[in-house]
Formats: sequence, structure tokens, C-alpha cells
Amino acid sequence: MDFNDTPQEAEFRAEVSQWLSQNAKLRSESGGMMSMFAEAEGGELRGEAEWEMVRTSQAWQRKKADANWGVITWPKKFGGRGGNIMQQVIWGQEEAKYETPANIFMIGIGMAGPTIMTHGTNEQKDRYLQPMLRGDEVWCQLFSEPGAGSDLAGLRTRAVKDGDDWVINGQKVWTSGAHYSKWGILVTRHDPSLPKHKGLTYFIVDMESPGVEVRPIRQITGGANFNEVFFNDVRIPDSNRLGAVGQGWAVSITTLMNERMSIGGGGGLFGGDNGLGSIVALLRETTLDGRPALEHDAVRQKMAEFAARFKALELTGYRTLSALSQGAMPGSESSVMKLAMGLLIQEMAAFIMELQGAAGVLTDRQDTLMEAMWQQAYLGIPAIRIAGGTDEVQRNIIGERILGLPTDIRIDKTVPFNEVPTGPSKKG
Amino acid sequence: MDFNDTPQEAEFRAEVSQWLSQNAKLRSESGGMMSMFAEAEGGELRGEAEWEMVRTSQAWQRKKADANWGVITWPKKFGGRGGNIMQQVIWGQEEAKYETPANIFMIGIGMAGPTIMTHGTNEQKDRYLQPMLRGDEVWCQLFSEPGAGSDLAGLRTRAVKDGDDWVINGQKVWTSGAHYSKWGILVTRHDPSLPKHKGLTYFIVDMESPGVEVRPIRQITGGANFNEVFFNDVRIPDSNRLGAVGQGWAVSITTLMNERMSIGGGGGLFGGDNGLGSIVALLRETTLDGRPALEHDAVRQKMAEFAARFKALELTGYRTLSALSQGAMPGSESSVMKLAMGLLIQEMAAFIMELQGAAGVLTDRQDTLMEAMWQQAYLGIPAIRIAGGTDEVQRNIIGERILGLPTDIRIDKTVPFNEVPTGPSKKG
Amino acid sequence: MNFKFSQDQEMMRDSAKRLLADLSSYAAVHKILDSEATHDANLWKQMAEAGWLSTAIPEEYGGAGMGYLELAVLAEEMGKTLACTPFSSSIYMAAELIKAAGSESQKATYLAKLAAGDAIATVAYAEKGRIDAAGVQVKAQGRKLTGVKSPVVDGLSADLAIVSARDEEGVSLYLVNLADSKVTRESVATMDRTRKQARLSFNGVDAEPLGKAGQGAALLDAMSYKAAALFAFEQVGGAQAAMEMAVQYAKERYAFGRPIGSFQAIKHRIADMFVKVETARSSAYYAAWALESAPEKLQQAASGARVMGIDAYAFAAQENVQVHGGIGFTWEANPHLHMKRAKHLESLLGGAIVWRERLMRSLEQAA
Amino acid sequence: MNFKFSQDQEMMRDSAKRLLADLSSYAAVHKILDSEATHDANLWKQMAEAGWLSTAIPEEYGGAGMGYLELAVLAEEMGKTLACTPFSSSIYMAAELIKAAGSESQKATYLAKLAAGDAIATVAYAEKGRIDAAGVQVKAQGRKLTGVKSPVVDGLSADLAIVSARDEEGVSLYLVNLADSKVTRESVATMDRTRKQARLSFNGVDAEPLGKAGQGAALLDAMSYKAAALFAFEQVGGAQAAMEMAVQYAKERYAFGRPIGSFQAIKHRIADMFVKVETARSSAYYAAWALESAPEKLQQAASGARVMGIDAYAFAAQENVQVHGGIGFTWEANPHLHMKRAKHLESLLGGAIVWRERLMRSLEQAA
Repeated sequence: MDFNDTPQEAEFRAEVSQWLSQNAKLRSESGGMMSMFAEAEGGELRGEAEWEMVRTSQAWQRKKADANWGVITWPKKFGGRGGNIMQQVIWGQEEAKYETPANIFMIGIGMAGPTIMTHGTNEQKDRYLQPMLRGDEVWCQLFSEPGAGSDLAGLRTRAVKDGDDWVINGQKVWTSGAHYSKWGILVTRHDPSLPKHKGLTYFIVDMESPGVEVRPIRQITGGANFNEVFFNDVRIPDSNRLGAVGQGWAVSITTLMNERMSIGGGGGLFGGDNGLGSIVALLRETTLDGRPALEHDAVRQKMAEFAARFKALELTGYRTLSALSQGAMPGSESSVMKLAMGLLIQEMAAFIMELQGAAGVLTDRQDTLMEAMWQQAYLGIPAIRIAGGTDEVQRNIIGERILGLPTDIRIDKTVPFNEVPTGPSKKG
Repeated sequence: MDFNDTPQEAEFRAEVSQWLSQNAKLRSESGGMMSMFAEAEGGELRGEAEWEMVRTSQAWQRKKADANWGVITWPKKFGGRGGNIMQQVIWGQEEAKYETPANIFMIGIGMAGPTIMTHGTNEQKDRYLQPMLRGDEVWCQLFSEPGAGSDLAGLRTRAVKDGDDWVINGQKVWTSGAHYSKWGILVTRHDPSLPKHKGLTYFIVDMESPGVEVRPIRQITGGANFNEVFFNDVRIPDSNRLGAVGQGWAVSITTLMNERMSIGGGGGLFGGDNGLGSIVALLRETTLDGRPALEHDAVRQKMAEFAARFKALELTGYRTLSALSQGAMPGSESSVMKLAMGLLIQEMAAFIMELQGAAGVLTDRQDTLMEAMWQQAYLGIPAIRIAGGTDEVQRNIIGERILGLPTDIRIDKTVPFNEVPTGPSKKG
Repeated sequence: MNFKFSQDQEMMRDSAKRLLADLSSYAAVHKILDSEATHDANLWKQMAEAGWLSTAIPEEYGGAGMGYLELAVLAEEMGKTLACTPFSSSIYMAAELIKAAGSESQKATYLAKLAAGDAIATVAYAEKGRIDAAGVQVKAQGRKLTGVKSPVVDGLSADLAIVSARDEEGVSLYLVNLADSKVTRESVATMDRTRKQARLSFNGVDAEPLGKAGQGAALLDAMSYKAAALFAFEQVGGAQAAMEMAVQYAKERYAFGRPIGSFQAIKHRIADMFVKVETARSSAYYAAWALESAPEKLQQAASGARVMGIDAYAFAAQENVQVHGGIGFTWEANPHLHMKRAKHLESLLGGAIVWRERLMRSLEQAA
Repeated sequence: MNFKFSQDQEMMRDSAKRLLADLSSYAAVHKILDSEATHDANLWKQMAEAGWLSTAIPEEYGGAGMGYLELAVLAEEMGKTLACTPFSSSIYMAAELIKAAGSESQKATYLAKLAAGDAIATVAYAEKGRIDAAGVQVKAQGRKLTGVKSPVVDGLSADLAIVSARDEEGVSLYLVNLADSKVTRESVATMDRTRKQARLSFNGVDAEPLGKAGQGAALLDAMSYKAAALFAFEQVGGAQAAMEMAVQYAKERYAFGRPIGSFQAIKHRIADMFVKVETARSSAYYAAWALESAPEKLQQAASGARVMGIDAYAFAAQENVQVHGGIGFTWEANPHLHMKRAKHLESLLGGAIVWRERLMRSLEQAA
């Protein structure tokens, strides 16, 4: 049991740190906090400012790739560094200390890439992996549909074979970055008369194809991180099919397993060991019922409770990491992190809003603590508790896949998809 | 909206109060508190002391019956007062001020009686109601079985017709007072080849019959309020059948609806408006981390939270009562009370135990607050969260019966009972 | 005992329901959300015409002379429908302060205007969000006010503000005409854009004392219990509406071939909402009764109602978003309207921490 | 970074598991529960023979000279199996105090005995349940103690107690031979009858000072962080066992024709247990690491581990009872054993309120 770097890890960290110090600027003290919500705020961007962000992000990825830091864990034959997961984490920890642009490559590098490595043809690997790794082409994910959220396999977007092409019609939703992506990973239904998991086929779709229409979705934060994507007779060549016809569910599982890998450690949100340091400092200046908030036992108790849970999640991330780096397969542990973190931040945000009295509801930067960061967090958390598997889905995963509890009764798995009930007023 | 008695109510209250003052002794200040857990402690009794309690209780009921206070709400033709539910509540409020023995007639008067009134023959009404009301005969309820708890209709105790009798074999469980009861209300399965709700028949069983064996169940409180009851070839004459053969489920529902009525107001646990008064007073003397507990904001916040929830439940009871007394049918509102009260008391008990430091775990009367009442409450609450419909059952009731949400998928309702899966190792 | 609203009060509720169904649909609320309008002016006008504003204002000052129970009925319906008007600021808060502390001539001047909807009033008590008396920095010197109040709900639309300010006697209340050129109003960004907030800067503006000098904190305190009781009805109404939205969606939305409401994860969450809504409702009823008929119980009753109301609304609104899944966190859907309104109502008068402490003090007095 | 126990430590765990599976089954625990035995004497003997008691006692005092990580492994397994022995009193608490404060001769005299299991020691710090230094009323005058300590866990079986007492220098620690006729021991009723408690009355009994006079509170405080880290493993182990019992039952018990674990109400509750168990485990690991290798982080780490451990065990144990339904609240079933042990472990060293405050102080120092 050791929290410190091994000599090899320390050496790697030094190497990373040296390169970063020569190629990026250290963050100021306050900047690093709660970057998970920076995106929610940044979501207001659409138009030139956002394209500027995309270009900056691409330039940074290219710079990293040129120095062989593009993706630490990808095999060397695909242009990666061939490193291990602990090195990936060390990279992440060090990079977080620097002012670096938003990472818009998670879907590509973290999910589409590994899926192509597993299921792709050699031609597909040659075509897509290199531009993905260098940041030249951004990717997006086209899985969810308005009628298929938690029940992902309930998707209805149709793919019909027509000569050497497939013709796609339907609608996807919750697609981050669709409007600046070159490629999308797309799951479709090629045969609605098969049971729901059997009739799916997976494609790589050119987002510039005729018939692809991207519309922003405004979230309750006011930002627009997500899109709806409509497909009207969009043609995809059969060579862009990933995996066999009817294997779409299995290929999707590969993608989703890799998504879980990339959820990662959760540490650093409050700058590591320092715990809730800066909030504690701020609360010294905050007044509650006429007293400094931090002299109020109830506030102390709550903040300590939050700190304990927060630290425990950070540590749980490290524990998973230790197991992974010693060869364990990525399991369902990330469900614990996602579930617990969402609930914790929501509770914290609500509480810290409450401490701000009449300003608790404000999103104004002037009269709020930490420039309304907690208000933004409160508005951003519903998306976190829902997207990428709701709390309820995570609890099912923990119960069934980790603890081996029996599955719920399923009436939708064996019948033809077009006979599964879909609502009170419609049929199949 | 008025919390005060109407003139008629005030008059009734005065009448009650006068009779009580002439026939019982006023309680001392501290005695009235948390009487719901007195029983749990008293459960240690078995043997002569318990029989003494039974006799005292019977004598008090007889005295009340003689003065026409036996059951306020029963119709006059069955020996009741023909009063309304508000009068019943006023009776209860006033009686609670006096030192009166434990009420061992809830199953009889509250549940069996109304069921007999609804489904019984005239002979049955003549035979049972009068001795029930006068406290001469105590009743118990024989519904639950080891394999049929929340799934009450899953019961397996067999009733087989043999001439004019039925022969009963099987086991019931969680039967309060079985060992001092003369009669039991019993649901059995007369035909396992029918779907589960159709094959049930309801009886009145003489607990002194040959083949009835009562064994105490020790609870985690250390007490033994419940029993297992075994039936070995117990014969019940067909004249003791309540309702038609195969109507057992419908008759049981009548019993259970009346159980809900009797759960009642929940008020008075802490002496009404005075809120958590006596706990507050005690905490002034209790030290936490070197300070009086009541100077600790976190304690103040928690106690206030408990007080608000407690008062809200008391008020909810009154709201239900207002509706009932104006002719509304008893619905599922008592599910709210039962669910919320159990969780609240458990949380309160755990917290007040925590405040007692190293003595938190003690059941010793000397070193604990309020003679270890909260420790007893903590041990007693699991039974309350489970017996009479678990928390989970209550949430189903609220969701389905009150809010109209769709039922869960049921695979056990339409098939023959003996084909319903019952476990991993056995079949039907 | 009769723990219900009367038939007359229920009839009033029915007519309120009808007016609000017409004018304060979710679509109407979305319109205010997406506009710079300070409030729904048409709804406000119709409320005034229907006599709602005058409900609890005595007849001698142009009111209808009814009681707080009637006001509570309206509050519940307005809460359910997220009515975007300055009703609470003008009526629960400002008018109540004037009733309690105004001189005869102030009552005569202002109450009639407020009752008729000819003027909108608000109360500017917070500074940088702080609501305790020690936080009052606005200065009153020779009946002229200087300083900044923020946030002030309805501060953009109000004609008149009751402002807490520090003078030689301590904290006192002053009436300020917000149209005065020595008042600057700025919009302040808030989560609940259906209830817009302002920063009011006073630059030596003329002010008229309201109530005795030095009594400002006590007057605000007394007002806050009354307002808390009424806001509790808005909270209960809102929580009920959020719960109903969840029920509706859970019946209609299918996943895995069945309505999501048939899953216990959803069903039991909504059942928990019901428990919170119903217990909060009971507490609100009790507070309304105390407000109307038993002032000696108001502190305890209103504190309890507020604690329960805050929790019920926050929970129902937040979990209604969750029940809706992806659609729940979109701007165009309705769930977020309640989530944000719940936080708005919580932010007024102080949150649950403040009110639990108040409840505890009332329990100590009783013990 | 390597956030795991070593292979050697895991081997030690395996052998501990085997011993405890043989000797500390639920049936064995029930036996202690229903008897007047102060502890499981045979299990205690086997533990001593297997060298467990000597784990973290230095070799020069007859110990094995291993570290706290090894002790943590044993603690987790003992917690899982509800081992009914005075291990924690004698080893985590008394031996640690002697290691920290004892003179050479005290260490030589006592540690070897404790390591061998030839004597059982406990720490008598509470009076009427109070654990703060200001609550110490037992008096020491001329090395003679007078007063009452209650409750004292393992006070019935211990040969030796370390007692906090008030003398001219403040609160100091004293060693007392409990066999002395001037000590009266009484059994005190406790919820967890598998860990019996005593009231110890000292009637002018001879006592030997341990550590510097006036340092008693500081020594107890320092000891409590170490013990909290180790108790956290008992809590995690117990929570894990309660969860596993719930999983097993939810798979086997059928209702409505299906295993109850297929209902989300049960499944999701158990999933919540898992979240609490795993996060508490991470916190415990961190505390063990701090205890062994990073004493400057011990206060924060142990406070966090204790807060998480108390919550995880209470929740898992309580909800395991609930998952079991009727059978869950019977004496003869196993779920209550964990429910009561959880409260026992919580009652030692102070509950979560005390430890959250400690965590907050450590955060303030860091901020």
C-alpha cells in the first residue's frame, strides 16, 4: 500500500512535467477548480468563438501528438505511446496543472478509436486512427434517441441496404460536438422484425453527408452542449459499416466499456489532498444568520461530511486504477463513481447555495460565492445524473453485474422489436 | 379551517373526560411518552405477569363497555355507541391522559369485528361481537406465513373439506397475542390449482382447538410480542367460515382496510403541540464534545428537522381525520403515516443514541437518556418498518393506488398457484 | 376540529384555477422565461381585476377584507402554475409591512394602490445576499438613503420599495419611490428568470420612514413569519405540480417495453414525493390557521411549514427532472421551471438552516 | 502508486479467514450472544496462538514487529465475522497507549503479556457515556483512584485497565489491576451483547501512572486516531458481511413468483450499500496507509475513514434487516448481529458528529 509514485512513475512524471512546462502555461491558483462545470458555462458559445475553441483544442492535440504524447495508452502501431493506464493518469494529473484547451477528443480517442481497433477492418484502422489521434478530425457519438435513452437498444433509426450503400433515416439526440465533428459513430436498426438486440448495425457516418442536420439543444444551464441530429436519406457506404450486419449491439458494448474506462479517477476536483480547502477559506468570510458560516456547527458538519465523501470517491478512483494497472479488466466500478459523485455534487451545490441567503438563486457573478460556480453546478448536475446512464441504470449495473442480483423481468428481449409496447396510444 | 373543538365535540369531550376522571387515574408527566415502545419492552413478559396484564386489560374494557364506551364507532345494534370517528379520536386523546392498561383488543375490535359485520352470518354476529366488545374474548390475526410476507396472497396453509369440517395444516407467523387469544382470523388455501388470489378461504378459528400450537418468537428487542402458530390437522366447523369458499382474498381486504383505519392519528407521541419539549429539556443537560448538546447548532438543526417532520405527520393524521369525519372513505393515506413515521423514528433514535456518546449503545437505564427509551425505539423500529406492510409495500400502495402509476409486471397472478416459482431450488 | 378549507374558499380556488389555467400555462411561463419582461403584465392585470390583490387588505383601505386563508388558497394555485407576477412581493410582504407598521395616512395612501394593482411594491432587505439585520449597510441620514440592496425580487418592476436602512436608532424601514432619479436599478442574473431580480442603488434618495425608528429588524422578522406561511403554499403547490408532471410522464414514457412508472425505482421515488408533498401541505395548513386564528402559534407553525415546504419542493422538482431523463434537462421542457422556482422561493427570507433555528427557538420557549 | 494490500498481507488475510470461518461462524456468535460469557475464550486463545495479538507489537517487547497494515487486514476479517473477543480493547487501544506512553519497564512488563494473550487490557475513558476530557470525574490522589467509569467495553474480562483520572496536573492516565479488591465490576446492559460492557467502580485502588501527568487527554486523543483507523476496517468488514447477507437473501427469497432481488426497491438499496461499502473501504485503506507511513495525514485520513465507516456499517446493517423482512427482526436470525455491532462500534471513541468536527479542524489547518 503506497500512495507515492514508484521510481518508474516518478521518472515518467518528471518527463511529462518537463515537456508540459516547455509547451504550456501553468494555471493560476483558482483556475483549476470544478472544471467539469466550466463546459456547462462555456456551452453558451456557438459560432465563431466556439470554432476558435475547436481550433485551439486541435492545435494542442497536434502538438502533443507530434511529441508522442497524443494518446499514452494506444499501442505504438496506431501512433500511441504504448504506455500503461497509470502513465495516462499521471499525464492527466500533470496536464491539469496547465492552462490547456477543452478536450474535444474524448469520443474519438476514448471510444471510437478503441472500437475501431477491436472491430474495424485494416482499411478502417488506416483511414481513421491517425487523423483522430492528431486531432485533425473530431468525432461524435450517435447512440441515444428521443425514444431510447436508458433503454438504448430500443433505438429506431433505420438503416436500409441500397446497393453498396445504406440509407439512414431517423433521429439521434444528446450528441455533444455534432456540429464540429467530422465523423460520428452511429447505431441503427436494420431489421425491426428481429428481437431488439439482434436487429442492430453499427456505422461510421460522415457528418458532412447530405441529409445530416444538426440542431442545438438548449440545456437548463442556458448552454447548448448537446445536439439533436436528424438523418434524412443519408447514404453511408457499406465500407463504413463497423462489425457485421446485426452485430451492432456487441460493437456498441465495446464503445460503452471504453466510455467507462475514460470516466476515470475523479480526483483533483478540489485540488487533491487539500480537500475542500478553498471553500473552507471562503466560508470564513460568509455570514449565516449573523455569524461567520464556518463558526456554525451545522455548516462544519456538512462540509466535513462532503469532504469525507469527496475524498472517498477520489480514493476509490485510485483503488480502481491500482487494480486496472495490475491487469484487471475494467468492470462496473465506474458506476459507483458516477452515481455517488452526481448525488454528492448536487447535495453540496444545494447546500452552498443555501448558505448564500438571498443570493443563493443568483447566477450573477458579483453577489455570489465563487462567481456562481455552485449555482452553475446545481444546474449542470441533472445532466450528469442522467447522461451516460442515469442513476437508476447505474444502480442496476451495480446490483446485477457486480453483485449478481437477478435481473428485472424483461418482456422486450425475445419478441420482434416491432411488437414491443411503446406507449399508451401507439402500438409497435 | 379550525383546530378547536366544535361545540358538539367540546361537549362530547367533557362527557368523556368526566367519566374517565371518575374511573381512572391521571398519568404522571413523563409516563405518556413513546408508549408505542413500552410494548416492545413489556414484551419480555411471558407467564403470570402477562396474564395479569391481560386480565387488567379485559377488566378495563368491560368497565368501558358497561358504561357504553366500549367502541365509540360501532353501530348501536352491535353494542357500540354509534358515534363518529372524530368522537373516537377525542376518546383516544382523553384516554391517553390516564393510566390505562395496554390495549389488546385492536385485532378484534378494529379488524375482526368490522370484517364479521361485513361478511359474517347473523349467527356469527350474534356469537362473536358482544364478547369481543366486552373484552371477554381476545382475538388474533393469522394471515402472514414464513413464505408469504409482503406477498400475502402467496400463503400455503391448506384447508381441506372433510364432512362438515375443514382440516387445517400449515404455519402462520407474526401473530401478536396468539397465546392469550380465544379466536383467530385465519386465511387458508383451499385449492392450490387455482390462481393465487382465487384459491383462498377465510375462517374463524378457536385457538384452543386440538392441533393449534403457539410458539413465541423472540425479537431483536429481546421481547417476544409475536408468535409462530402451527396447525396440525386442526378441525374448524364450516359454520366458522367467513364469506364464501374462494372469497378469502376479498374478506382479507376488508380486514386490512380496517387495519388502516385503526393506525390513526399519530399525535400525542410527544404530547402534542409541545413538540419535542421533553427531549429539548433533556438535551440541555446532555454534553456533546464538552458543550451542552443544545448549544451545538448541528444538534439544534437536527432536532428542529425532526420536530417539523413529526408535527407534520401529526397534522397529516388530523387532515385525514377531517376528511374521514366528513364522509370520505378510508383510502391509502395511512401508508404515508406508517412509512414516514417509521423512517423518522429510526433516524431520531439513531441520532439521539449518537448524542449519548459511549452510552449510545447501552440499554442500561442508568447511564442513558430517558432510561434507554431511544435505544429500545431503535431496536423496535425494524418491526415497525416491516410488519403490517413493509416500507416497500407502502410505497407501492402510494404509487399505484393513490397516484395511479402502473403496476409492476406480475407473473404470479394468472397461473395456477402451484406453478408460481418459489425459489431457486424448489418448483411450484 | 375541521382541518380543511371551507366551501367558499374551495370555490375561490376553482375560480383561481380557471383564471390561471387560461393565463399561466407552462407555455405562458416559458414566454416570460425567454423574454426580458419583468413579469407577466397581463396576468397581473387580470389578477387585480379579479380582486386577488385586495384579498387580505382591510375594507377601509380599499381591500376585500377577507383573511389569510383566502390568500393561502391563491398562493397554492399560483405556486402550482408558476405565476410570474410580483404578487408575493407586493402583497405578502410589502402590504403586510404597511398594514403592520404604517401610519393611518400611509395605509390610506398605499394599501388602496396595492390592492387595486395601481402600484407594485417590494421589500429590499438583502445586501449581497445577506438577510440578517447585522448585514444592513444602507445608510439613512435625514430621510435620505444611500447604499445598495441586492438581490431585490421584483425590484425592476416595483414602483415602491420598503427598504431596511441603518440610522441613529439602528435598523429602520423606509418607503422609497423607485421612479426617483436617485435610484439606479440593474438587472441581476438569476437562475429563475421567471422571477427577475434587481440590484437597487440608492444615491441619497428621499425616503419616508415606515414604522418606528429602530424597529426595522423586528418588523421584518414579524413579516417574515407571515410571508413564510404564504410562501409555504406556493411551495406545496409547486411541489404538487412537479409531482403530477412526474406521474404523467411515468405513465406515458415507455422503456424496455413498459411504462417507466411500473419500475419501482421511479414509482417509489414518486411515492416519496407524495409523502413530502402531503406532509408539507399539512404543515402549511397549520401555518395558515395560525396566521388567521392563532398568532401565538405562528412562529412555530410558520417555521415548520417553511422547513417542510422548502424540502418538498426541492425534492419533487429535482427528482421530476430526473424522472424525465434527457428531456428533463432541456430548456424547452417544463421540469426545470419548478427546479428553479423551488430555489427562488428558498432563497427568499432565508433557507432551511435559518428556519430550523427559528423553529428550535420556539420549541425551547415552549419546553 | 499501489493502493492495495501486498501479497503477503493477502496471504495473512486468507489464513485469518480460515481461522475465523472455523471459530467465528454466526452460530458461534449467537452462542456468545445468548450466554453470560464475557467473550469467546476459545477464539481468543486461538488468535493468541496464531500470533495475531502480537502483530504490531515491537519484537523487543515480545511482538511480531509487523505493521498496522497487517493489523488492518485482521481487523477487517474480525469485523466481517463479528469476532467476539477483546482484541480491539487490548490491542488497538491499550497496547497502543502503552507503546506511546509507557516507560521502558512498563512496556517490557505489559506488552509481552498482551502480545501473548496472557493478559487482557482495556481503556476506561468514558463516564456516564461522556468521552470528553471535561467529563472525567474519577479522582487520583497519591496514586489511588476513586470514582466510576461507565461503560467500559471488555471491562468484565480485562485483567488490566488504563484509566483516565483527574489529578493535580489535569487528566492523566493510570494503570489499574482489575483483580484488586478495591475494584468493583458490574455488568451494564448493552444492545450488542456479543461485546459486553461494564461499570467499573474504583474505591481507592492502587494505580500506576502511565505517561506524563496531565497528558491523559492528549494521549487518549492520539490513540483514538489510530484506533479509529483500525475500527474503520472492522466497520467495512461488517458492512460488507451485512451486504453479502442481503445479496444472498435477495437471490433466494421469492415473492410474487420472483426473487426479491429482481425488484428495484431491493436491488437499488443493495446497490446503495455497495457504494457506501466501497467508498468506506477506500477511506479505510487511506487511513491505514497514513497510520503506517504518513502520520502527518493520519488525523484527516482517520477522521474521514471513521465518518464513512460508521455510515456504511449502520446503513448496510439496518437495511439488511429490512431486506430480510419479518425474519430480519427475529433474535434467532443473523441480521441484528450486525445492526447492533454497528452501533457498538459507533459508540466507541465518539460518533460521527465528533469525528466530522475533527475532520473539519484538519481541513481548516490545511486550508
